[in-house]
Amino acid sequence: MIFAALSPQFRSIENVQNIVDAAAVLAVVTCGITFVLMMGSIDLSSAGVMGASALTVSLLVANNRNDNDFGLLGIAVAVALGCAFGCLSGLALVLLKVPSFMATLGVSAIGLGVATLLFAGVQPNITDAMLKSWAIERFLGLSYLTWIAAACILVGWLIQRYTRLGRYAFAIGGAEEVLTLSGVKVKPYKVAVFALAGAFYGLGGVMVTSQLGAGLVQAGNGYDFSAITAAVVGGTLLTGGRGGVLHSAVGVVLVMVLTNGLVQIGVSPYWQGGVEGLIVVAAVAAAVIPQRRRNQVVK
Amino acid sequence: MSVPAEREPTTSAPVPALEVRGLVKHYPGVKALDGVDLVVHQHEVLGLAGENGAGKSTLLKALVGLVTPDAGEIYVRGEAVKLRSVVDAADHGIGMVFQEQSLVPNLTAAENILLGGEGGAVRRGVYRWDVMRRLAQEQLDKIGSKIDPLARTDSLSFADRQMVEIAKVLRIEQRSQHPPVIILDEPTSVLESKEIETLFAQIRRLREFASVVFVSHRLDEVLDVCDRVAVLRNGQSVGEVATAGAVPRELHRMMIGSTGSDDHYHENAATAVEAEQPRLSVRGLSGQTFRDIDLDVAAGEIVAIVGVHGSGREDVCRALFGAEPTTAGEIRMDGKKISLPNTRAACAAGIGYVPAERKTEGMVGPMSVADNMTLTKQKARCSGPFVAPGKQAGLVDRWIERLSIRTPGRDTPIQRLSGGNQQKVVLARWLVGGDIRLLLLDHPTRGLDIGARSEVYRLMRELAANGVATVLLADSLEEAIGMADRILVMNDGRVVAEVACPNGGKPSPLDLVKEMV
Amino acid sequence: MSTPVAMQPVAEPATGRNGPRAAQRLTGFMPLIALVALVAALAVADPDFLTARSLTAVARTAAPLIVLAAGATLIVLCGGIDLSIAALASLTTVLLALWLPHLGGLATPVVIAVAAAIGAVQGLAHVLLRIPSFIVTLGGMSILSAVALVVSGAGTVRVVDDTPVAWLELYLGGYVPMSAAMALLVVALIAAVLKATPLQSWISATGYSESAARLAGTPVDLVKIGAFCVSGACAGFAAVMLVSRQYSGGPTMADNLLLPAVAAIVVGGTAITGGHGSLWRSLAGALVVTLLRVGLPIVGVPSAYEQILYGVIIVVAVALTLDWSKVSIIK
Amino acid sequence: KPADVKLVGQVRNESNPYEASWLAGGDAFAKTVGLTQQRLTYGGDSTKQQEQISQLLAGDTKCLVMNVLPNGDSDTAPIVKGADKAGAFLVTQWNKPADLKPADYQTWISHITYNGVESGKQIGDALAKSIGGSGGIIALQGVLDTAAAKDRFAGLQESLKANSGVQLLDQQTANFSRAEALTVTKTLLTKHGDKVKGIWAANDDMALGALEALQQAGKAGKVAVVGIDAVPDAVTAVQNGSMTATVSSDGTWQGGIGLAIGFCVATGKLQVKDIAADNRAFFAEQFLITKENAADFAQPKTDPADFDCANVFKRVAGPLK
Ligand SMILES: Nc1ncnc2c1ncn2[C@@H]1O[C@H](COP(=O)(O)OP(=O)(O)OP(=O)(O)O)[C@@H](O)[C@H]1O
Ligand SMILES: Nc1ncnc2c1ncn2[C@@H]1O[C@H](COP(=O)(O)OP(=O)(O)OP(=O)(O)O)[C@@H](O)[C@H]1O
Ligand SMILES: [Mg+2]
Ligand SMILES: [Mg+2]
Repeated sequence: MIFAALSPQFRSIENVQNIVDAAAVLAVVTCGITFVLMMGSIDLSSAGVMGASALTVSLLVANNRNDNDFGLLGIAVAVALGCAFGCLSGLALVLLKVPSFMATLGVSAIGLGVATLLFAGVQPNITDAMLKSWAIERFLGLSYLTWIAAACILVGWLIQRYTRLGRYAFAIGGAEEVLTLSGVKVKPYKVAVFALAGAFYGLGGVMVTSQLGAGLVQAGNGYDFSAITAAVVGGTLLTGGRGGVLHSAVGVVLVMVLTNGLVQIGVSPYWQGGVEGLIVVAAVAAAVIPQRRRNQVVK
Repeated sequence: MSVPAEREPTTSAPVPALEVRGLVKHYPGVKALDGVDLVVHQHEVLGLAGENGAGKSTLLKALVGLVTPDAGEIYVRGEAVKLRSVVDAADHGIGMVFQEQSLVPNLTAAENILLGGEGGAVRRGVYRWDVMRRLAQEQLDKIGSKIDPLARTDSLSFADRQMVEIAKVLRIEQRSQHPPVIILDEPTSVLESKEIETLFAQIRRLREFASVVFVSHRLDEVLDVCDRVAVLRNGQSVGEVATAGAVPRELHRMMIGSTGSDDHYHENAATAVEAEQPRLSVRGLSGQTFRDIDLDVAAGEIVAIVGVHGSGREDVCRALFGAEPTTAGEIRMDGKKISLPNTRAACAAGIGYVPAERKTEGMVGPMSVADNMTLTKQKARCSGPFVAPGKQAGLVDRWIERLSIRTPGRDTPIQRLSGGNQQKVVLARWLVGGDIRLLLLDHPTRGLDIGARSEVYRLMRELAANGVATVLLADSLEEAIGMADRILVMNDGRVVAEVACPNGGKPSPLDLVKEMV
Repeated sequence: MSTPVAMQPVAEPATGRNGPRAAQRLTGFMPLIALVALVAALAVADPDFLTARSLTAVARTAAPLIVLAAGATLIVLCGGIDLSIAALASLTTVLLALWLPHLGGLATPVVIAVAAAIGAVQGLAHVLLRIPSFIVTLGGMSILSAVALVVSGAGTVRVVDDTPVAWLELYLGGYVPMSAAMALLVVALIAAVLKATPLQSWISATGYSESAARLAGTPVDLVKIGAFCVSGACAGFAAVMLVSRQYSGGPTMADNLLLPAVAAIVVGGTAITGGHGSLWRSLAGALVVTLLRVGLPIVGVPSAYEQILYGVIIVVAVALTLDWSKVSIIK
Repeated sequence: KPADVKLVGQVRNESNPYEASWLAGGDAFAKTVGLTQQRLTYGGDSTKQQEQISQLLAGDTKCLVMNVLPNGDSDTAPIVKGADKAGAFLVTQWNKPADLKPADYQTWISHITYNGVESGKQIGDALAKSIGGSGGIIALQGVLDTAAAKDRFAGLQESLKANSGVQLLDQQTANFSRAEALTVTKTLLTKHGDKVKGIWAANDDMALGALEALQQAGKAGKVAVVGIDAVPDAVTAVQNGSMTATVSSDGTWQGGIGLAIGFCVATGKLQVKDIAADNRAFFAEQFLITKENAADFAQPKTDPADFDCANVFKRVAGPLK
């Protein structure tokens, strides 16, 4: 709102398109991380997982490094790889009992390592027409990637609302011990949630590849903290049990509007990060003030 | 695990629904169960009584597969079984309502009821909300509860949540083809008397198609609702009593091995209050859930506040401890105006608070008994700014002895103690400093056995005799009447009545109930 | 004024000591065991690695990380997290580099005080505004980075005359690097203060159950603000070490130490949920992490495999060091 | 005793083409002298770089030759001091504060860099020419805290002075990153619309990101793009006309030459005192690559003769100012 007042360009249709398009990848990643946050866990693996899946997809679809041309199958494999990495985080959490913070940090490092191995010194550029078109072709003014993100949000919401996986993820954040007492085996669900999140990151990696036209090891750089920021700004609690995919979608839009708005009104690049941080803190503070009651615990 | 086949009835006597023989369970430093025998017949309500730490919860947890016994057998309808998990137990038709409520707060009531056994409500991992609603409604109808199955659990009242728990436990009927055994571990300790009546009606109804095991420290309740009472002491079965014609005293004797005193509330020890100036004087205190509270408590006086759920009395207590913001009003201690921006200030003013939610607010579970006891009072354990371990240890040991707290040692994490003993440690926290002037007790005897209760009451009397002012949110009206010198009745955030309650001139519970609603 | 309670406890103290069991004691040493195992593994991979010179270099390298992790450990023990330590250290390197020419030897205590104050401000924001520490310090991280960029003009600030901080580059007795000794001193000092005062139990109580601690009258808010303040001061001191090592200050100099510092805390076995843990564990953890960071490439592990190994080892190390009996639910 | 020499090449990471080619060049040189290069990467993390160096110097340093890419200007001083103390031979590239001079040291043999002001100006001029000498352009800056980013931008400003018709509409940092360049360019394109005639990027990665943004905005081919580094993809883009120009910085050569200089000194074929002062810190030759000459740069190749002790300073384009 403020930006709209400060900058006429901000209000333009193109800019709205731009914001929505730019939000696509973050939306998909945030969708995945929301499920993990809902459980009260945290996930920092997106950077590594996205890197690995970006390299995988760029080496499987038509590209300049090898003769592969698997098209959709290649994309599916990349998403499945993300899923596998998610599984790995989940297994480390439930079997080795490593807190998710560390488990996912470790998996992120592994993902980056795998990505570097696949990279092998030469940048793979994609020539696959379909994957490239995702970022370029438009439908109703928005790029295909944006529609894919919208579909992800819808799927995420359906999972959250209508599947046992989604509801249990929510319940685990609310009272994990109660689930155990009720005879629910939570471990498989935890692993499944991480795997689901991993699949979203995998798709995110594919989307970045489509945008950049090349598989980058750094494809997921910075998405880990941005996604958490977006989810939290949207109202998801880091302690779990509250929030959801729709909340996160709103959070993503807010964060993107903010980033875009700061560039539009010409805030010095030095200050941009700082202003963003300040606004995030302010947003959360404003959100918690009405709920400030009782001997409530804030960690 | 397959459902055990019904045994041919060889004799005319029906097979007991559940039988336990020689159950043993060791914990580091304690023998929680020491060869317990127990029989639960079909269609009976069995009471289980015993002091704090007698092993009741441990026994029950063994029956639902949460605790693996070191030795002994469990027979379900004559069949020896090994129960490895809650699911295992549910498959055998055994379900439990736990001592602490166990519902997922951010799910709907329906989901909670069906949790872990959704049946037709979830097909291939996909929810069918309409089916879920119907199935949950069936369960709720069974116990006659009127709540909306799709309401979020944390929006329900405490009593309604208890109903949800019972509805949830009844689901095990669907899992085993047999009449279920339903275990209720202290379900009444957090309920109001009206809600207790409803619950008892439920229990009597359950008897038609199930067996019930019921635990409570209120012996009159036990005798009221149960057919038979089994008594545990120190992890051993010490006998059982048919309730017809039994009196609480007899039960109590079995529990502790000797006759208790008649004077439950130690009314003889009550001291006369001579109030020149009130110790605590509150004028026009208002907060989010209460308004215009006036309250005077003299040194040595016990003032009880009664009211129904949501009357705001708990928040008043917290406000007096600086744990809840106030919007107006003034608080004086011994005539001097004080402000209570935080709990620290209250402690400094000589105010102590025992919260009702012991597990989450009263104690720090993983920390030792000693640390829990000395968390607040620095002088008690420090010389200068530094902790003096010897001083602390001696002090703690003496208070453990003084309040007969049953613990393997002062370094044991408090969460390993039984509920009653935990509560004693929490109380002791305010006493170790020796400078307490006002005690705010929120349900201080919740979950305590009759002996421990009696001790807490005596403690309160002794403190009063030494000039400590006490505000009591009692567990029951009887307790309020028994202990208090004066009773305030709160309703909807206001003090609506004040009833004098001197020795010899006690009001009846009915008088109070009239004011409360 | 105060009413003495005549009701005195019984005189003779009951005896009932039960010391920690052997298994428990073993979990306490787990971080050390992990450390020794790692050194042994690196020595097998490259026998040259196990020289006094090489190990001293590790200790010297680890010093800033140890200090950084030690401060943040306090916040983790209180149940929070501090994501701003690295950014704060970066900012402090800039400030120190800018102020050294004017303040000389005084610059060191001044920047440490400034860093402590910045930490305290974040603590205040966390406590007063009731914003989760994750968010406050995430915001703090971006804000401090921005300030560092602006203050430094987005460039490195050279320290021409580094004599006031050069003492950190000396070697005690010709062998022990001064920075490592100072890091050890910081850890020992904080640990000793905690142990000797009620702070230890206040911090644990806050970490295990904040509401219970508050209702017991523990000064939870002060403890938390204090933890943030100490964490800030530690970040400041780490920055001094970095400046003495790099002869300059830079707006992003320490930024990459954030995740290693958090990893050090967790690898040490401190529960990220709060309550259980210690600074000594973080010390061992910081050494493990440093060995992984520098040891793997030096013994010749290729870059891609280095990252994979780092990920695997760190997860396994945490699995080994965490004392599960103290942590009921692992999120 | 060439066999005793230990060769170490250190760059940020192996996951970008430029630095990967650097390490490949180092390997290629090492092979010609029958040795292997120890590859070190520090992931763009200054502290990690220092840690690795100090660990390295704590080992055997008698015949150690290091070819190092310092992460930023500030990282050079400690590396130099450490190497000097340990007596290890050191060649640094790209980043160095102006007042720190190899001439003042014994074992810091040389510092090699490219003239960022010049390359920034060259591509600026090429850009101006391709948009016909007038119109608006936007600039994508590199990591603000590096000399390369600042010099290159200074070059652009010189070029702007010379081409008064060209107007700088906006400048933002995209941190040398392809992904960030994509977002920033998109935003700037919507902000300035059709006024944007050209995009000046401080490196090729960002230029390639900008190309993607143009494609997504449906403006591919309508806006001229220039970059620096001559990574293979950029050279291809210049070849097929989607990019206007880039400047070669020959990673393969850089990776080999640093080790070669060090090796020559370590084996005594060169004496530090014999090296001309101008060769102790120098700008290496660089070439503006446009459509005409792009084909020559399409494949990075090393010429073993470049690394001959007699030739190691053949590509010196001038002393550091
Ligand atoms: N997890 C545990 N670890 C160690 N000791 C335990 C544990 N659980 C219970 N105990 C001990 O076992 C004994 C029996 O405890 P239990 O909870 O069964 O008592 P209870 O009869 O239910 O008491 P209450 O009426 O207070 O609930 C107590 O001494 C208790 O300290
Ligand atoms: N008007 C209100 N708005 C919001 N919350 C309320 C309101 N009134 C009460 N509550 C909350 O409801 C809960 C129970 O209220 P209260 O403390 O008054 O119960 P109580 O009278 O102490 O009951 P009991 O002690 O018998 O359980 C508390 O958590 C309180 O904060
Ligand atoms: Mg019990
Ligand atoms: Mg209450």
